[in-house]
Parts: sequence; C-alpha cells; structure tokens
Amino acid sequence: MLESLFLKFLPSLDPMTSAMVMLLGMPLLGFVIQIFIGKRLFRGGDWVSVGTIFVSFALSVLLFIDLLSSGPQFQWTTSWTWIDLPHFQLTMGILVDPVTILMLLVITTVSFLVFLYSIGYMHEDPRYSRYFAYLSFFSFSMIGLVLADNLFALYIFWELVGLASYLLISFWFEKPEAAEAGKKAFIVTRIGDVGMFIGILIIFFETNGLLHFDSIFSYVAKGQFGGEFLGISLLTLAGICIFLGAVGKSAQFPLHIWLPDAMEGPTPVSALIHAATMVAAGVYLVTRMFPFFTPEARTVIAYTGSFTAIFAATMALTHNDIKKVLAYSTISQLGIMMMGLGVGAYVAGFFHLVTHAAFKACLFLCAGSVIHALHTQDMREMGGIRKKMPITFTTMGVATLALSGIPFFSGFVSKDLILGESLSFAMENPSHFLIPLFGFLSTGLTAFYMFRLIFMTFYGEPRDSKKFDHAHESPWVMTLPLIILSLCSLAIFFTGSPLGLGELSLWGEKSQWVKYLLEPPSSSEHPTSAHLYALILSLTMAGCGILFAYLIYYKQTLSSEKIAEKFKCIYKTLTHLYWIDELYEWAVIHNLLRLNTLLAHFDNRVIDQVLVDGWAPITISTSTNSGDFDNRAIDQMLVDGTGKVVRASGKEVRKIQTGKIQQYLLVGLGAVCGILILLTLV
Amino acid sequence: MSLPEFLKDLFESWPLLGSIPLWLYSLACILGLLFLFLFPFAGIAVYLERKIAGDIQARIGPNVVGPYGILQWIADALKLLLKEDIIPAAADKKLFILSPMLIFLGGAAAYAVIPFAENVILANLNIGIFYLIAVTSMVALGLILGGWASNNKWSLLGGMRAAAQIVSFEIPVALCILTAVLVTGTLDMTQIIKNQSPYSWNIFHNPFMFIAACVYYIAALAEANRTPFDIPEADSELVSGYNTEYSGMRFAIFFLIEYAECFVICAVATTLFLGGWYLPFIDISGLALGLRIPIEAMVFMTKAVCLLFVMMWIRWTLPRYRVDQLMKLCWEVLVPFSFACLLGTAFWMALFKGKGIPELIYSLLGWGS
Amino acid sequence: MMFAVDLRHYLVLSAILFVLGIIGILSRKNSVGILMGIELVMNSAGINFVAFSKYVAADLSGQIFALFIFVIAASEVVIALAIILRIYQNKTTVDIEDIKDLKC
Amino acid sequence: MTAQDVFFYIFALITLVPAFVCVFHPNILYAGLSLFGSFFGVAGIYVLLGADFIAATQVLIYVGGILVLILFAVMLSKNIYGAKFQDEKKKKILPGLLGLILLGFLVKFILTTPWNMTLTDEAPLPTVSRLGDLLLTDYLLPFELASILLLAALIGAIILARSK
Repeated sequence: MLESLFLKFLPSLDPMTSAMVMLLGMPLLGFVIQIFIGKRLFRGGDWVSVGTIFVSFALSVLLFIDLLSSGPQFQWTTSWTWIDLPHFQLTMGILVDPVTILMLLVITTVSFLVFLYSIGYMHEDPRYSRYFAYLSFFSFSMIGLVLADNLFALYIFWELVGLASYLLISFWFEKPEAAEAGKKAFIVTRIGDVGMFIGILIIFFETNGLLHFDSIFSYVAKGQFGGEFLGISLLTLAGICIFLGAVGKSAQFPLHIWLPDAMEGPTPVSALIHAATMVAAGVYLVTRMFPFFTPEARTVIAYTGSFTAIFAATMALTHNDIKKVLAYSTISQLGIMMMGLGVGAYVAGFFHLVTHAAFKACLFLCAGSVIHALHTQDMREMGGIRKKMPITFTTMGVATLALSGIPFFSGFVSKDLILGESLSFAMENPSHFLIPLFGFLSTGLTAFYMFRLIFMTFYGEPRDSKKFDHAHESPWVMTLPLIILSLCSLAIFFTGSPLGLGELSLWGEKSQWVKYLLEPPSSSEHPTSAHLYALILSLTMAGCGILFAYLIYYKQTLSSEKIAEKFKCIYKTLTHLYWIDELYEWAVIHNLLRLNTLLAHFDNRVIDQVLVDGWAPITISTSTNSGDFDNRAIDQMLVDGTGKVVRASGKEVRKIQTGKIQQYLLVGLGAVCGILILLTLV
Repeated sequence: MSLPEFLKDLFESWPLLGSIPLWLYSLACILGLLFLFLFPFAGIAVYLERKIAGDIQARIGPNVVGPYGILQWIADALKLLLKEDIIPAAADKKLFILSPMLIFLGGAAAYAVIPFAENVILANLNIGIFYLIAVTSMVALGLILGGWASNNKWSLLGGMRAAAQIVSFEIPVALCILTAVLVTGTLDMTQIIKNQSPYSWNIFHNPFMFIAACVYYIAALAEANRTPFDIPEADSELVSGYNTEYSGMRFAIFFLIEYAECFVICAVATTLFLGGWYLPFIDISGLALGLRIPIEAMVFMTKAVCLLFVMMWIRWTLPRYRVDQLMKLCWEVLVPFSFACLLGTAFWMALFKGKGIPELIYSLLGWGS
Repeated sequence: MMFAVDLRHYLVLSAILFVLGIIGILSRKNSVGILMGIELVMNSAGINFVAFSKYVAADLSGQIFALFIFVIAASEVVIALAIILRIYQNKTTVDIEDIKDLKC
Repeated sequence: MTAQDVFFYIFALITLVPAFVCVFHPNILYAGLSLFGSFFGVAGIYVLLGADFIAATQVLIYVGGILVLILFAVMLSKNIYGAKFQDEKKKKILPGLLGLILLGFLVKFILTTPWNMTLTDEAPLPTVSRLGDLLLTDYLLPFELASILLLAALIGAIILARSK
C-alpha cells in the first residue's frame, strides 16, 4: 500500500527509501521551519509541527498495515557508504523490521497526540513556536534512533535525543530548578552514554569494524567474539557497557536520579519524552541488541531492572507532587521491562513498552490537564475535582487501572506476561528468587500509590477552594488525546479479547498483534507454566494495594500520619529518596572537589615553584651569553653587512623599474623576438 | 523544415518556380517578412496602441483617416517618410547614421527564428532561442551609440540608461528562458513547441514554470523599454531619450523596432510557455498540412497579440519606475526569483522524471499520454 | 591550392589577430584601449581552440575551452573596468603612463 | 574555391580590418566600436568551424556584454562633452616592428609544422547537448571553478565600483 502510493507520486525514486526519508524528514522539516520562521507564522506555526508529525504518523500507520499483511518475517534494509577509508567503511543505513515499525507506531502516535495536546496546554507560552520546534526536533531524533541500522548511527541519534530532552526539560529556563534539572538530566545520562560508547568501541575493535546489528549478531553466533578482560569475557563486558547506556537513558538504578527532576519541564514533554518514548529507548536498545547479551549480562539486566522496580515504587509512596509520583512510577515500570528482558521475556518486555507508552502518556497528559486546571502540582491542594473534570477523571481512571494491572486493561496483559516469565525463570534457577519477588512487590506498591494519587486528586473534599473554583474541563485539543490514549489502554486493543486473557480473540492470530509480529530470538524459549500462579499472585498484590489505598486515603480508617509516625525511620528514608542525591553529593562531588584542591596545591608548589621557576636562572645566564654573541657577530657583521650590500645594489637596479607597464611588456616581447631570432640563427 | 526549404519543396514540380535556387527563396522570404509582415504589423500596432490608450483614458483616439481612423498608420508612415532628415551639426555623423542601422539589424534578425506555424519559420536553427537572445542584445549597442552620436545630454543619458537596463534585465530573461529550455530539453524553437501539446502547455508544467513565465514577461517588458520601465525615454525627464535628435525615416526605425521587439517578446512567451501554435485541448495534428498551417499561424498570432494587448494595457495603466527602483527590482526581485524557478524546475524534473502536472493528472486519471 | 581553406588559414588569421592585439596592448595610452587589445588576443586564442577542435582533436574539448575563454574574458573585463573607473575617480585620468604608483 | 572558402575570406576581412582600426585609430570610441565588427567576424569564423553554439555565445557575451561595458567605460572615464578622444600620437613603430617579427615567426611555424589533421566529415551540428554533457562530466571541475571565478568577479566589481 505504502509502496504503491509512493511509486505513483515519486516514480523516479525507490518507494521504500523515499517513504522512510519522508517519515524521518517531516519532523526535521517542521523543526527547521519552526526554528527559523515559526514566530512569524499564523498561530506561531503550531500547524506546521502538527501537520508534519501527522504525515509521519500516517506513514507509520500505513507501514504498520503493510506489516500486518506481510507477517513477522518482514524486513527491509538499505544502506549507503558514509566514510570510506582504506581499511574500513562506515555506512549509514535504515533497518525496518517489526520492532522498528512497532516503535515507529508508538513514537508517532504519542508524538502526534502530544503535539495536539500541547496546542491547548502551551497556548499562553511566550516561546510557543520554539517549543514546537524542539518537539519536532525530538520526534525527528527519536524516529532516526529506531530507524538506524547500526550502532554508530543509533549512538548519534541517541545523543540527539538527549539534546532534545535537555532543551525541553530546561524549556522554562527562567526557573533555576528547570535549568538545573536540564543540566542534571544531560550529565547523568552522559555517564551512561560513556559506558555505551565504551561498549561500542569494544565491539568495534573486537569485530574489526562491524557495527551493523545483523553482522554483529552473526559474528557473535559464530562464536568468534572471544577475548577476556580481568577474567570476564569481553562479550559480557560489552553487553554490560551497552546496557549502561540503557541504564542512563531509561533511568535505572543507580542513574535514576535525573528523571524525577526532569518533571520541571512542561507536562506534555514529560508525557512524550520522559514516559512514552525516550526513556523507552533504553528498553528498545536492549531489545534490539537482545541476541548480543550473554546469560551473565542478562542476569545483570534482570537484577538491575527488578531492583529498580521495587526501589522506585517505594519512593513513589510518599511523594505529594503528582508528576513526581508518575515519574517514579515510570522508573519502576521501566525496571519491570528491563527485568522482563533480563529473564528472557523478549516479547513480554517489548509488549510492556508498547502498552506502557499508551497508558503512561495518558496518565501524564491527564496530570497535565489537572495541573492546567488547578495551577498546582501538589496533590495536597487538590481533591474533589471528579465532577468538574469528568473526561480527565475517566481517562485517568482507565490508565490507572491499566498501570495497576487489573484485568480488562492493557497493563494486565503485558505485565502479567513478564511476571509469569520471571516466576518461571526463578523456578528454574531458584537462587534468583529475588527477581520475581521484587517484581510482585512492586506490583502491589504500584497499585497502592496509583490509587493514592487518584483518591487524593479526584475524591474527597476540595482542599483549596480558591483553586477548586477555577477548575474546569480542558479544551477538546487536550481531551481528545486523552480519550484516544485511554482507549488504547484497554486490553481489547492489544489482544482482541476483552479480558485480555487466554487464546480467545475476535480476529484470529493477528488480533494479538504485538505477539504475532514479534519473533522471540531462539535463545529465549521458556516454558510458561508459571502463568497461572503469577496471575493469582499479582492480582492479590494489586488488590491489597488498592485496598490499603482505599482504607487510608478514601475511608481514612487508617491514618496516614499515624503510619508515618510508626515507621518514622522508613518514612524519612523514603521522603529523602534513600538519600541517593545526598550520597552522590557527598561521595562524588565533595570528594572530587577535595581531590581538585589537592592537585591544585601540588601544581602550585611542586611544578610551578620548583620545576618551572627553577629553570629561570639557568635560562637567564645562557641567554645573556648567547645574546652577546648574537649582537656582535651575527647582527653587526652578517646581517648589517648583507643589508648594506643589498641597499647599494638596489639603488642601481631601481632605475630599471619605471612603473610603465607597457615598457615592461615591450621588453618582454623584444626578448621573445630575440630568442626566436637566436634560435633560427643557431 | 524552414520556410524557404518548405516553399522550394512545394514548388519543386512547377515549371518556372521549380528552377529557382534556394537562396532566392530565402531572399524572397526575408523581404516578404519585412514588407508584408513587419512594417504593416508595426503600423497596425501603433494604431492599436493609440486606440487602446484612448479607450483607457476615456477618449476616442484616431478617428479621422478612414473609418474609425483605420488608415491613420498609413498616413503616419507617409508623413515620417516624407519628412526632412535632419542631422544635428554637432553630432557625430557617421555614428548617427550607423545607430538606427544597428538597431534595425538587431531587431529584425530576431524574426529569423520565430515559428509562426509548422514549417513557417525563416531559419530553423538548432540553437534558435539562444540565437534570439544573442541578437536582441545587439540592440543595446545601437541605443548607446545613438545616444552618444546625438551629442546631447538627454540623448546620452537615455542611451546609457537603456544600455544598463537591457544588460541587467537580460539576466532574468535568459534565466527564465533557460527554465523553459530545461523543461523542453531543446533550443530549437520548433522543437520547443512540438515538445508541448494541446493538453500540456509549459506554463502549467509545474508551479515554478508559472512564476518563470511571469518573471519573463516583466523582465522582457523592461528589456524592451516599455512602460512601466521606460526610463530611458522618460519624456518628463529626458525629452525623449536616445531618439530625441532623430527625425524622419531614422526616427521611424526606432519606432518600428520598438514594436517589432514587443512582438518578438510576445512570440517568445507564446512559444516557450503558452504552447505555441497549439489550441487548448483541441488536437488538429490530423488535418492536412495546407489546412493546418493557416490555423496554426492564426492561433500563434492570436496568443501573441493577446500578450501584446496586455503590454499596452500595462503601459497605459501603470506609472513609471525610478532608476534605482528599477535596478533594485532587477537584482533583488527578478534575478533571485528566476534562480529559484530554475532550481525548482530542476528538482521537479529530477523528482517526477520530467512529467508535468497535466501529465501526472492524466496518468492518475488513467487517460494515457 | 593555396586558397582552399584548412587549419593553417585559421591559424594565420588568429596569429594576425593576436599580433594586432599585442600591438594594441603595447601602444595604446588609454587603459581601456589596452583592454581592447586584450580582447583581441583572447579572441585569437578562441579561434585557435575551435580550429584545433575541428581539425586536430576532432572532439568538442576545444569548444569547451572557448567557452571558458568567454568566462575569463567576461570576468577580466568586468574587474578591469571597475578598476579603471576607480582610478579615474581618484586620479581623473586613465592614461597608462600616469598610473605608475607602484614605482617606489 | 568552394562557397565555404569564400565565406572564410569574407569573415577574415570582417575580423581583421576592424581589428586594425581598433589598434590604430586615434579615437578611442571608434576603436571600441570597430571591435563590434571584429567580434562579429570571429563569430562568423566559429560558424564556419561548426561551432554554432560558441558563435551565438560570442555574439551574446562580446557584443551584448563586453562591448557595451567597454563603451560605458570609455564614456564614463572621459570628459564626455565636447572633448575629442584623441589618443596622443605615440611612437607605434617599435611595437609594430616587434609585432611584425613575431608574426613572421608565427606564420613560419604554422606553415612548417606538419599538422596531424584528422578531419572527420561528420555533421557538425547538434553541439549543444554534447557540450552540456562534457561540461557536466569531464569538465565539471573547470566548470565549477569558472562559476566561482564569475562570482568572485561579480562581487569584486561591485565592491570596486561602489561609491563610498
């Protein structure tokens, strides 16, 4: 469908290439137009950005329809040489396979809806068109990231995405917190990226310059990837290094600290970048490189993921900032995905990425809608706005149920798959029992803090009547994305069966499209016998979480203050986020400064005063002597003597130069004639 | 096939005419074009101009000589022929005489490659349009000489202005012509028309061609020193510019060539952009040659005369530009636009394999070519 | 058959044109006149190129070089005339004999 | 003598006589004007050599451009009202003599060199497309350099001629 369309309109170009270039280029076009002339356009040019991203969105949908009809074996790739050196060639290319197309679909859908939403959310902002320029730039980079067919291209777009994230987090740079948060996000992710770059370099040197995904995998599959470093095989080390990049970008422990601060950016940005797409890039990277990871590396991934899941979930319990709660929830869910990939649940991990993108974007946009109405982010100042904002309430409720893993909703389907696989993984390797344990606990905590959020925001009495009176439902450009995203959070959208369970489905195999399209790499076959236990366990955990939230924040039969008082130590730890920031401050920054002072002292005392200054007397005496020689012998005899000779001869020769160009030419012509005559005579 | 060759072919079997050599046919064609087309056409154009000016200014215009003043142009021509030929005493006599000749040469030489109909073209050069650009640039030389030779400051200023203007505006003109050549892929005037068709004129080939056509028309107006770009002969500043001192027959030549050049511009625009002798949507290529040639010639002339009418309309509607405004218009508006058109058309040709908008629409509708 | 035209006739023609141009360059006092001489020399070079392109090389590279000569001639004349105009504005003369400021 | 030979001599005359006038006429304006004939004659020579495109370019650039510019310069750089453009009678003997010697040698070389003439009698005409192909393939670099040269000349001329 896509190909025939392009063949008709652009007959001279390869249809798939032009489609991909257009898909990638439209947001870039939007960015260029917006950044240069956006301000002068009608309505600040928002229609340019929305229009361009809509084209990309439409192309992705067409591509997806093509993919559904051609099946999971679909793969299209093209590449061209970028740098051509004698011993190696760097190519740039496009790889389109089911993973790419699913990512494209997620990115362009959420982007389009967020762009639409932003029209309403940002309409009073003085830098309206620049905001859209940045958003377009982000979409361009993200699409480029998933289209890249080699690690190097992916790395370039990986950094561009980071840049876009930085620009958008510190979009309101007048606020010092926003500027700080942007810097923090940029620097912390950079730590992970350095790891990733080291990983790429290891691969590059080990494989003699292979950077293409397919060629790396076949190289690894042939067992040629040898080498050890300090007793660890280089393959594992490279895998962990690559994973470090994902840790940074997907905010896994211990580099998770930037994501909550990133909530200083505009809320649609949080929805797009810090919930649905960019932070999922880490998960995408692990998915893309999946065959590359050794079992050891996978175990590291699984532990990191599961620990992050429970760790972030606990931190979300005590926060009162609506966006930060969602941010911690995002970290926790990303941890779940990583855990799934780590235990080998390739399909489930990626599936959760897709479902999570929909419902988490929805949650953020709902939160944005609430913030837009109440002009506060503090949940303690909200409450009781259920009736005033029915659409926001309903959609947010749907997304919350999806996040909590309740049947009939999408989160249930994907999360349950992951938990089941992790359980069966632990049953095979009982020593790794902590992984599923963390996973199930975080499920319960997730349900608890999400319902806490719902109850505090929408139920009860309004705590701030002034803000409450101003509250109103948002305009249609904001509610329409909410409705669409909440529809996408229903299980039926992903499975074809309303409950989201079992093999029952309305449209056959293809209705479970994510599962249908993804082919797990052969190395990750797992018996899924543990699903039923996992189902019961996770539902119990979620039920408990919801029950506690109901008792504490709705019925208020249990007082939250009393609980906090009772577990004061834990409560304090949680509100201080485990003192991680303080730890970094002390361990890294403080000690670094001390070391710097020490080095400066060394520099000053030893190098400057002893080494450098010590040279001076020696130099002075030498130069005095050589200066004498210079003056007497060279200057007065050689140099001045030459000058005198030249001046004397110049005085005579000068007379030839008359300044009359014709005379010169005449002499030249005469010389030519003279030479000719001489030649004929000889 | 050019007109002399065509005629020779036609009369090959005739007893007397068949033995005439080709060069005699050529001579006859040249003379015929001059006396039967160029001179009367210029006269009629003057009459038309005066009538249209009258209409626009709510006057009647010439109405005494003949019915509706139709014979006015003959009277004018006779008057100019019979007037005393004055050469100012201080003028440089040789150059004063040479200048109208040069102008006439440049103006009339362009007619060699104007394709009135299939086979009705004096010389079927394969660099036709390029030849046309080259010879029309000679007019500038004649004007500057005329201005100089008159030994009169208004004449000199007018001549210099004319030369500067023509040299400058030649650039956008040539670039727009190049744009059209890019689309048709040939410099041959007949081929340029034949590469179009009743269904796809060049002007609709792509959006840039449309802009190029407009830019060409404006720049060509300036190249012919027509209002609103007639600053070389701006009568309120320079009396009458380079032809102030001329009278009688020599003045008539200046006058004649001005109208001849206007027609050349319109004919070139017709050829390059408006499909030449093709009727819109009516394909007459099936008709016999004898029937087709008159129809084609009529279609071509109609299109050209319509453009000529627009020229006169503009002349009597718009005020005159200032010199600095004129140069600004050329270098800051027309030249960038024509470059943009050239580039845009080049991209279009690469992107759509040379297909124009009409062809794309027809192929989408499945009508074939 | 001395009058049957071949390559040599063209070359002699261009040689005459060349020498005329040289004489012009050497003898004109007016710097615009010198420029005219240069144009003649350039034209003679063009004739040579095109003639060789027809008679010796039998391809079009000579004509290409003639085109490049046009380009060079155009840029040369533009720059030279601009310089001459500037000199005229500064010294109110274009006489080559008076333009000898480079002499120390 | 064929018709082509006759045309050659005609064009040679059209070229050389004005060139002679251009060099030796005392009035600089007349000298410039006579260039017109010379350029035209060279264009005719080009036509005889089968280079129709070059001929048209010659007319376009030399007559329409360079000559007009030269006349402009002549008029702008002299007191144009009344003054005669008398080029001071100057010794032209030495340059003329040297030129004649040079010409003699040139003619001698031309006539004595055994030219390796490979005249092909192919139809000379459609040169335009072949020239275009050559310019954009084999001669692409010179072509680009020429365009840079023209741009530089354009900017240089504007800066030089701009009134301060």
